[in-house]
Amino acid sequence: MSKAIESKLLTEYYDDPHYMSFEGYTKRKGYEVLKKAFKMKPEEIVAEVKASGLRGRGGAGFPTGVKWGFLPKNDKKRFLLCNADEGEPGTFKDRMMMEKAPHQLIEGMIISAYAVNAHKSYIYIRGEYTDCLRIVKEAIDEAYAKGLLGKNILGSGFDHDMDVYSGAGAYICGEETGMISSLEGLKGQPKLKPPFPAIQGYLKFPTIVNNVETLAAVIPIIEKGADFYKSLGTEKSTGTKLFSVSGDVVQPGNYEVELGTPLMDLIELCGGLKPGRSLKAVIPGGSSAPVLTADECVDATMDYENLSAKGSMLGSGAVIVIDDSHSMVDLLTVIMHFYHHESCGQCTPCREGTGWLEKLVKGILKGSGRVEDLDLILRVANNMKGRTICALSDAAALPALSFVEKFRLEFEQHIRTQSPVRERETTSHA
Amino acid sequence: MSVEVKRKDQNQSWLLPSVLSGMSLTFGKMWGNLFNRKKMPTLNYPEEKYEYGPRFKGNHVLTVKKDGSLRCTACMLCATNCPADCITIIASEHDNEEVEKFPIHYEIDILRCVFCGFCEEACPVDAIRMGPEWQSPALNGGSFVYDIRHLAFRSELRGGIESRLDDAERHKAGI
Amino acid sequence: MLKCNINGVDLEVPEGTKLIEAFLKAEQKIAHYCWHPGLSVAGVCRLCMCEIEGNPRLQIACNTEVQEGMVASNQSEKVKETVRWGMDFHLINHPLDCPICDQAGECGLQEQYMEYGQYTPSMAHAKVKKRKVVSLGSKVVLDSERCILCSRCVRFTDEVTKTHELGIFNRGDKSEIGTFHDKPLENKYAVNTVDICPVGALTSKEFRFKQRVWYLKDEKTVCPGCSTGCSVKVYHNQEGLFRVKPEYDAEVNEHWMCDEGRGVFDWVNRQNRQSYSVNAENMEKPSSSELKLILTAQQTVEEYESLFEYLKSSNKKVEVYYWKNNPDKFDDFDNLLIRGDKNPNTKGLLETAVKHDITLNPFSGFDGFESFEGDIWFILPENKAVYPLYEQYVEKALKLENNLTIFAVPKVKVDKTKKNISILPLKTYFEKDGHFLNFNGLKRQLKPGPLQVSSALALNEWVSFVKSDDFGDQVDLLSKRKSEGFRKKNEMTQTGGGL
Amino acid sequence: MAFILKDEDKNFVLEELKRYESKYSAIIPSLFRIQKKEGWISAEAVSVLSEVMGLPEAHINEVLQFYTMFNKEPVGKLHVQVCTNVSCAMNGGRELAKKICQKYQVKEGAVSQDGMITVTRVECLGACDKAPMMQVNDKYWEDLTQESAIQILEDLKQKVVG
Repeated sequence: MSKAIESKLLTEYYDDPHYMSFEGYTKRKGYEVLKKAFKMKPEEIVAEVKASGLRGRGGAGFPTGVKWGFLPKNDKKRFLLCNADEGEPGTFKDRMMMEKAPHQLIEGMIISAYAVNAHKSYIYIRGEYTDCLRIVKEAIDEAYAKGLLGKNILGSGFDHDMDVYSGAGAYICGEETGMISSLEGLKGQPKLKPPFPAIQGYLKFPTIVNNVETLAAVIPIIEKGADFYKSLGTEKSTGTKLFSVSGDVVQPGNYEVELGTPLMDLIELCGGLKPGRSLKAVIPGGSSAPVLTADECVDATMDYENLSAKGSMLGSGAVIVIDDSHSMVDLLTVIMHFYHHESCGQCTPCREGTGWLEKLVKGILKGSGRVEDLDLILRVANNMKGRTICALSDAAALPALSFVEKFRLEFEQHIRTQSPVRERETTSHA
Repeated sequence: MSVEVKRKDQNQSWLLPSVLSGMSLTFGKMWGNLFNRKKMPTLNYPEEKYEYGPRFKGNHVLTVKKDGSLRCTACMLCATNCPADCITIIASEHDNEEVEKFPIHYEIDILRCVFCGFCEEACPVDAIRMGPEWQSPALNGGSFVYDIRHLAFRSELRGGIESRLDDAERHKAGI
Repeated sequence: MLKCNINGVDLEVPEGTKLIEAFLKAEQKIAHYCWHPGLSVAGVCRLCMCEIEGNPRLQIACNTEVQEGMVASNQSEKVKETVRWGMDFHLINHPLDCPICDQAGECGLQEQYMEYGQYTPSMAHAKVKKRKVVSLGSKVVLDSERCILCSRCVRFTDEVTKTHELGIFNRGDKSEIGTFHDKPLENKYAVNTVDICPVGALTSKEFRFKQRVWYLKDEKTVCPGCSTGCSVKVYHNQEGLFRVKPEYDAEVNEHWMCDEGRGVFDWVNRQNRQSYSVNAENMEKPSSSELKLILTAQQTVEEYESLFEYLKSSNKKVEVYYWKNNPDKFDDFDNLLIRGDKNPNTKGLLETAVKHDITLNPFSGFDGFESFEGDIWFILPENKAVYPLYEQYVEKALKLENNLTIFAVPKVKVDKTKKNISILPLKTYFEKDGHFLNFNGLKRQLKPGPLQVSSALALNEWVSFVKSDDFGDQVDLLSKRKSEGFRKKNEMTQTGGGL
Repeated sequence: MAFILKDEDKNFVLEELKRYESKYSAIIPSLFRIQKKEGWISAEAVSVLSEVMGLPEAHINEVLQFYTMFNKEPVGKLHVQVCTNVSCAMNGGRELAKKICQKYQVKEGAVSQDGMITVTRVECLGACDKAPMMQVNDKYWEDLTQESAIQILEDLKQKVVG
């Protein structure tokens, strides 16, 4: 097994503490790519991004160039929104990117805005990230002062305004239409699709919503060309990706590696498991991604295709490593509590189902569960999946399904030891 | 179709033996009852009253909660279900929001009642039961219409019926 | 027009039709709560699931527009299973207090559970507790536990009345409908939220606990509350009338009606009615050749026709006075439904008068009547509440020495020794045949419902009596007509069930 | 206690109303501003805000109730939010929350008797690599142990008192 190395495309200069300032950023070739982009036609940039195979880094993995192509082909007002409402448990890459390189994000956004011909953009940052809010706001002011935002940027004739907007604590605002609702000053409840945001989004204007990392990744694509970007990663999952590794590893943190890197190598890169522990499971893409058992981890590679073939997903790239010291029942309770707490309450299956799942799992944890409850969890989760406006009910259902299916023995064991009386009752019925 | 006619035999044409055997039974019982009153199957009604089994379905009883308020929620299912149309309820808003609705007026016209027990069965909160009482004499027509005062607060009733039911106790007992 | 196929039924629908409308048009059953034809699409109850050919995922029919050649169905086992679970999700936190709930009998949950229920409940955990019996204002009561958060009421106050009193607060399964504490639900259309509430979460304070809905029959009629003339349903039984609800009418009121109009049942009930005639024989006596007639625009066109015909043919010197409610606010309009003209048939009266060449003099009291010796006919409005000067004028009229005939729906208290006054009970809009013309001339037909006051007649019937020779006998007969007995019949057992 | 919106805050709200394409977008920033000044957002504040902004109260209340970062009840001077989501839970976030509650004798979500501390459990704050962590008012404190967390809180308390 070859040891993975970090391929720092976005995070190359993150060690430089001055990189976050305008001077530090321009010293490291900052805003050079923007000048190059302005010499290209917007359509060429879209074509380049499309050709690079860049996929959304926020969670869904939708090809960015294709998304941009959905915009109506006219000159009507449109918006670019940057989704920095990073709420997926286990994810902390956007926070680092904004804190360490706000100008990188701004540059990426100007290029993208130029490509989709949007004259106004918002960066929606989750409210808890007060530092990010301050840093990005200052960086935007700086950019305005240097003529990188506002009217006629760098003499290109392109006008662009940028603003930050603070969320206020709702996981669901990380969903693109939920974020649009929140930005419109409503509750952050996702909107019905169709119409899709690219047709009718923010205030019914065509809107493109992209993740921080996606927008930043546009820079190397324009700088080095789509072919170079494609040369990284696998055939269908191109480029590099930041993985937020947390949990039971020696050095948790953000690691930028090529897509397609074996999962075990990534864990190795983080210093491996804590001494004396063995791997039990890995959640490869944030808490909403189905869990992988230790056996499945062996040949898992971190790209969209391999993980979806394993029934999981790459998601936001939050790798939560779980060793044998943790109870899966306990962890599922934490996850179910999270989704119950964060369900926006709009669609019935999610509103009621998340609460129900939490009650069931909590019951098992507390010792009032029964073996039948495991089947009930599966049935409830299966009937929440794909039945709602947004993917939150899927996000709640998938971990429940995967935990119970893959660690059923452990769950049954837990029920037996915690509630032996009930267990006898149920078996006697059978 | 043919009918077979049985001829009377000799013994049957004698009446006296049968008369005598009947008389002996009658007088046997008479003496038996006179000297052994305890075994007598009849009662000296109305001084003595017969107590029926707990399943007897006589006059209605409205059950009450522990605090003395009616269990009835005035859902009118009994009135709806009543084939004799003898129940009249007027509902009202209760101050306690947990109770929400209660009857301010509940009448049963006992003369219309056919004692089918559908009201008891329809009741979702066990508020009406058919009790052990079976006599319903009265002096005028109006007295046959039983109101809440007559139907509820019947703790003196015997015969296996409970007229005071508490939810907490019932839950504990697994009902 | 687009061709589509719904559950095997071919039909054509106009462009922009939602799939759920196509389902309903094809008379196919489809479960739904949040969708309402008069409101925007929320798509939150997730029950109107259907399969569309070429789409692997189940789609909600309320947010899908019909496309040319679309083939949709909700008959497959997959859809049915989904809908069953959808129902279950609605019910896991719903209290089963149907016996207390006023909506029982016309509840969306009850109805749809029969069709799509799971019947074996698997929820064994404690339900979420929420607020009960919350007063949202002077007209509506909320029970949060019963609420299924379909958001119809919120959308109603946002989109139709634009008063924005209601909101859904909190999130997840703690979400609750509510008002902001110092701004209750007080608008002129508030009770519509009760109508559109598919469950018993919102109930009307006025109707609450008065009757169980299965004791009521409904009758389609026209609201006589103002010149808009909304189509309504009046709910009644042998005990009288209990409530009014709007009926869909695309040309007039669509799905809504005002709260004022919901009070129009009250004066029909017999306790508020003039239920017998007084000195009816006066009508028979040879009377003066002069006649002054005071009327309002609350009668039907048919009544005006026969009245005016009679006046024309009677060779009397007739003067007709037209009494308007609040003449200064007569042309008000709130841009939704409520009009200042509180008479259902102003247009009808004016048109009939023109047709019969009758001059309508404005009526403003009995000031010019002192010197007048002839007969007076005074047709009182049935909806007296909208005539601010009603009491005053009636009082004045009763003091007149003329031969006075009052046609009245409301009770008129009269000194029986006064032989010059006769009072004839009139039928209300609910009891008579005929039609109204609303403010823009739309004809709306009334259907005669059960008679509440047996001796009441419509104006045209009285007129035909007056014309006939044996008026006295007729009135005698009429007064002997017994009021129909009204013992509460048990509709359910009588019809053999059928919830 | 009547709520009064100071002129500077009012100007801020009016500025925010102009800043975004939709008036409604100004609700969240305005609520944040009030929370910063008052510590929490009362019903009176919503009424006042509704009047200033010309938006329905019910709508502002909807937004207020939806987002968890708005305090609908008064909180202590130090609002300690301990992350108890997966990564933190695996590293003792829940025990940390319990420990802090114990130490300051305060129930979760309530204000301690001296008005100093409110402890709430929150969902992922995006610092999973440095779990367990807590956010005290606006500031993140990462890589905690039970002892270090208490030490930090003691120091902060001293600072507030001083």
